[in-house]
Amino acid sequence: MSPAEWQIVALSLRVTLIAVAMTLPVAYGLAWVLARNRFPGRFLLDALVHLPLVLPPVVTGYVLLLTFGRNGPIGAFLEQTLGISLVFHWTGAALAAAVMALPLMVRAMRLSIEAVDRKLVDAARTLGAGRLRAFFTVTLPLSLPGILAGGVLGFARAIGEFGATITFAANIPGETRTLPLAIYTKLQLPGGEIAVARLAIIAVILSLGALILSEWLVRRSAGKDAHVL
Amino acid sequence: MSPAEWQIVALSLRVTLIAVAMTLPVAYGLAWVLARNRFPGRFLLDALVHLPLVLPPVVTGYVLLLTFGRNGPIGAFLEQTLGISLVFHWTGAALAAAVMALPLMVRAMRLSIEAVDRKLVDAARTLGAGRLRAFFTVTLPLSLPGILAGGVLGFARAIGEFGATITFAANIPGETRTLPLAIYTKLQLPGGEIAVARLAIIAVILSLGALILSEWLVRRSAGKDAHVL
Amino acid sequence: ASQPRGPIVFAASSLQKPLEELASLWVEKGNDPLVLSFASSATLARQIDNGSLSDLYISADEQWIEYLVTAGRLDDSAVRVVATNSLVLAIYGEEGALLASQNVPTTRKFVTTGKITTGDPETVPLGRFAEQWLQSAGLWDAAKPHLVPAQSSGAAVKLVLIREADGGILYASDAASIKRLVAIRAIPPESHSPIVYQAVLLPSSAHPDAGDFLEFLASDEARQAFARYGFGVP
Amino acid sequence: MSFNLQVNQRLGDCTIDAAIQSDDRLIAITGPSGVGKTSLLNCIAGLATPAAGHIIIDGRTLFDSTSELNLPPDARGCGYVFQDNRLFPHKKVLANLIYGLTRKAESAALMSFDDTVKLLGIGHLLDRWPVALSGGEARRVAIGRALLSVPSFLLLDEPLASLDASRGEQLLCAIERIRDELNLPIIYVSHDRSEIDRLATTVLAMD
Amino acid sequence: MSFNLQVNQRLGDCTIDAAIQSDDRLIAITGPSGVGKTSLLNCIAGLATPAAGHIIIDGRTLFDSTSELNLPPDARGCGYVFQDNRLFPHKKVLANLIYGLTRKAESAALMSFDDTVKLLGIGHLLDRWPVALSGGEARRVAIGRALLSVPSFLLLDEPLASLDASRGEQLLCAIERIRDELNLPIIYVSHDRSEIDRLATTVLAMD
Ligand SMILES: Nc1ncnc2c1ncn2[C@@H]1O[C@H](COP(=O)(O)OP(=O)(O)OP(=O)(O)O)[C@@H](O)[C@H]1O
Ligand SMILES: Nc1ncnc2c1ncn2[C@@H]1O[C@H](COP(=O)(O)OP(=O)(O)OP(=O)(O)O)[C@@H](O)[C@H]1O
Ligand code: MOO
Ligand SMILES: [Mg+2]
Ligand SMILES: [Mg+2]
Repeated sequence: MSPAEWQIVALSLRVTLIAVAMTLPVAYGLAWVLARNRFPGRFLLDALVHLPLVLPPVVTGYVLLLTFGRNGPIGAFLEQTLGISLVFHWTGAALAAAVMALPLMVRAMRLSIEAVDRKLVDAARTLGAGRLRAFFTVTLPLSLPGILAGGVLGFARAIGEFGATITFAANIPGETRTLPLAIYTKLQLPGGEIAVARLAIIAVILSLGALILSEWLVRRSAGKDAHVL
Repeated sequence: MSPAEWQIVALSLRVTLIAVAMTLPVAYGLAWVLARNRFPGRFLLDALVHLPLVLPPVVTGYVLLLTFGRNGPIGAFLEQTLGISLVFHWTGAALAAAVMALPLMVRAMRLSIEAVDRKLVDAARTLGAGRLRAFFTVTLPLSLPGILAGGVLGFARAIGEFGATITFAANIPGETRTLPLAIYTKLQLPGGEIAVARLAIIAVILSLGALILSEWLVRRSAGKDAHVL
Repeated sequence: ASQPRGPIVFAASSLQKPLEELASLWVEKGNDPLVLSFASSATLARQIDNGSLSDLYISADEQWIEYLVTAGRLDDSAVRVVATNSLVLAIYGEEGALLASQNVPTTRKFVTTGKITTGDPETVPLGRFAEQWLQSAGLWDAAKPHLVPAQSSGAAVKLVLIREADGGILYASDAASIKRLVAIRAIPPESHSPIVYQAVLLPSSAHPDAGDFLEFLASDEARQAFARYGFGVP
Repeated sequence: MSFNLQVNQRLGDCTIDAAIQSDDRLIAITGPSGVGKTSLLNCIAGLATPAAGHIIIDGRTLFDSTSELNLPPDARGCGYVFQDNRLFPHKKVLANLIYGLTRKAESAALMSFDDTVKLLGIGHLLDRWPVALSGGEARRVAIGRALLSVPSFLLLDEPLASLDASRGEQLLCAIERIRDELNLPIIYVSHDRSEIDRLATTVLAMD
Repeated sequence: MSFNLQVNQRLGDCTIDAAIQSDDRLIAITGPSGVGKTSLLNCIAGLATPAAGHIIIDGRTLFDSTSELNLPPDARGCGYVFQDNRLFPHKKVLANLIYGLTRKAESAALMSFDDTVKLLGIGHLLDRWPVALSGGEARRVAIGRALLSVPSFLLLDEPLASLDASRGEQLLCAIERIRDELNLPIIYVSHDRSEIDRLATTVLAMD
């Protein structure tokens, strides 16, 4: 790989990993709330989580621009109070990737949480575990397959995210030009096919890596899972 | 809604529903193979299924163009033998939506299939059910939560699909201009914000509909599921 | 971020090749490297409207310049035309192949046979110019069923190159700079609005070199670069 | 000969080495917890494959490691009451009971549906989901499902566990009837000495 | 008073109406399958809420519908051996056994870890996953987990089901010792007349 390609890969990995790492707990929290609680507004929350999946990514990017942009309500607040600027920064690319990956992660996790037998949670409670300990020692580990599946889906979605990123974070080399944006940029050039193919193969290899990692993690916990499930 | 908006909605629904309906059995088959079988090449298949998630949608669209286009190997075959043409047709939009939805559907279904207790399949076998009957009477119904979750994810992804569609099927009003493409079109026009908002709201309402439908289906089978799971 | 860098330039994707060459020329002159962000003119304009940090905007679409002027984001007196373009009818062909004159279809036949691609008239400037020409030539209704609207001028070129389209109404710059595209006829420039690429210094720009780079874009040296890629010069 | 079994199997650290030949219609298996009783039944049902040996019931060879014969579970025609019930959670009690009824009847049904339901006292449960059953209710449904599956032999893994005395007594009578009148080979796993003494003359004590 | 229970509860078509007051340290509950024994234990453990009544054990009020007191399960301090074991499938046997050990000891541990493991004969299983246990092995681990959880009273739902006679005898002795020496209130559900006669003088026969 050329140094320029290295830079793109490094940036993409940084953006994607941060996006997935930040989204994992949020997604799990949402999945848990949606799976285990009945409250007014639950349906609205469900719909809201799905939104980035339904809207064309460009629109999501535009909404992010209106909200987190320097003139947007949250963006202005972040910039004035914390000095954090998201637009046109790699952090903005991470935000866009995170938002796009969220619905996929929530669904997979929710599916696994709903499959956890509540009788086991009950058993933990009689053994003296409070709600919190029962959650961390029973629900959370038993929904691991969903966390891993959600992680893989989220990683793949985040590393491939294009529309929201270019709209919200722009296409700035070294700052927000992730793999998909680099591919797009090359695709606009006549004769860019070879560069496109090279970059696409790199993207594929990266996510194969994520896939292998997740399968390995699943297998590591297979001693129990192969039987539990 | 204006007649033009109705036309867009009708086209989007047709494209999405056909895409999801065609993909469901394929996705379930792939999910089953990946969940229950160990064979050489399994990992490759897994990677292949994830591909449309990882690659930027434009690239997927471009690959579709090279494969299913008039000069592509499959496209040429389809056109010559069956007279079917996909590029620049609504059927092509459906293909693009299906390909993009596939990985999400497979993952959700696979998660549910892996959660089906094999001991129950064993029980069915001792009761005289062959592999096929055991599959259709035990594995399939018990993985229903995954089928529904996969269906919702797939529907949402398909109705929001933009990049692969515009690249493979172009943006032809009345033929391939689905909701996301219509939204994009308006977004490219100065002052199109109101039209964008209207169309985005329609997209949101449609997927809310799908969400409600799926929740209702889940609840209908809740008598058992609330306890099974 | 610690390295000194030149101005941030938001530019229409169709200008990628000449601008990348100009960017290296700029560095060769001892300046700090530019930051180039390519996207569609519309995407860039919306980003500028929402407070981008860029110093310069180079648009392929007058509409969006007007939009930003109306929105009060920029001053139209600062707008400079840096290049122009024109339309051609183009097909896929071998490099340097000269078409025997009897094989060249008439314009009417060209736009009413098989699939002809150009930009989407609603969203892509290329398509808007093509529609203007077809309307003025009285060919619009006959051609419309044959048109495949692509999402960008680059995408239209791709469709011709992989022969999913039988031909295209494309920018002369693309036809001139891409080996396997053959322009078979030029479209009279007076049949559509002028195709101009406008550069403007954004009022929010704080970079000291931004003005200099705008001057450089309008220089003879820059014009030669644009011309090398088939663009017209103002 | 009713039973001609020789099974050799490793399971984790536990090795099963069981052999029995008997003309009796009912044999009992007993032995301490974890000795391999359930594992032996699984081999006979075709859910596990022995490392070596043969399984011949009523003259029909179900498994033979030398001739590499290994019938799949659905071709063995066993009625298996699992130690852990294994009711189908997505089917109501009625659907669970009739699941095996579609089996092509080589032998005739042991008892009519109505008789079975009455014997087990589960008539009021037919419209219930399995999760809404008590321990003993689920046990009885599992027994009913096996009895109704038109089996050519029965595998009963502690069938009377968690049943009260009077219900247990009724079931023991029914098992005796099935053994004597219907002449069906039965393998009966139990820890209860009195049950075994009453039902079986041939006892395989594993250890 | 050891036990002062009055529980009113509807479950589907079944109504539970149980009341008992006793100074005995161990009371037995018996009754036909499906009468509501397990449901009553669930109410006492705090996993289900009675429609009305009160639950007072050893002078400590766990539930009272009039004063709307309803302690959560983890505050009740019960050692519950479930009819269906409910071992944690993602934890090995050892981790299952010590899960309840973190409970703040109001009372002291009943038995040391080593004694419990020895009594139940599960020392060789500590490194196993629950799925790799036989029926009786899983039962013994479930009993061990409850005994080790430093409980202030015990709920035993057919604890000896699927255990062989000698192991059952050992356990009965242990339960007698816990009742007499440690003075722990115990509620013992069983179908076995001889077990009940031996352990309890107060028997709640539900029907
Ligand atoms: N979720 C439920 N919905 C409706 N009815 C239920 C539910 N759970 C249990 N029941 C019914 O409540 C009654 C009491 O059940 P319970 O499990 O307490 O019985 P039990 O006395 O423990 O029986 P066994 O000796 O068979 O374990 C039974 O008739 C059972 O069918
Ligand atoms: N998946 C497994 N992996 C390893 N060992 C296993 C597995 N399943 C069962 N075993 C072991 O095999 C042995 C036999 O188990 P089996 O279930 O056949 O016992 P059993 O005689 O039926 O006992 P019980 O009376 O307790 O039901 C036990 O020691 C058990 O721990
Ligand atoms: O580069 Mo453009 O904005 O497709 O004309
Ligand atoms: Mg057993
Ligand atoms: Mg019970």
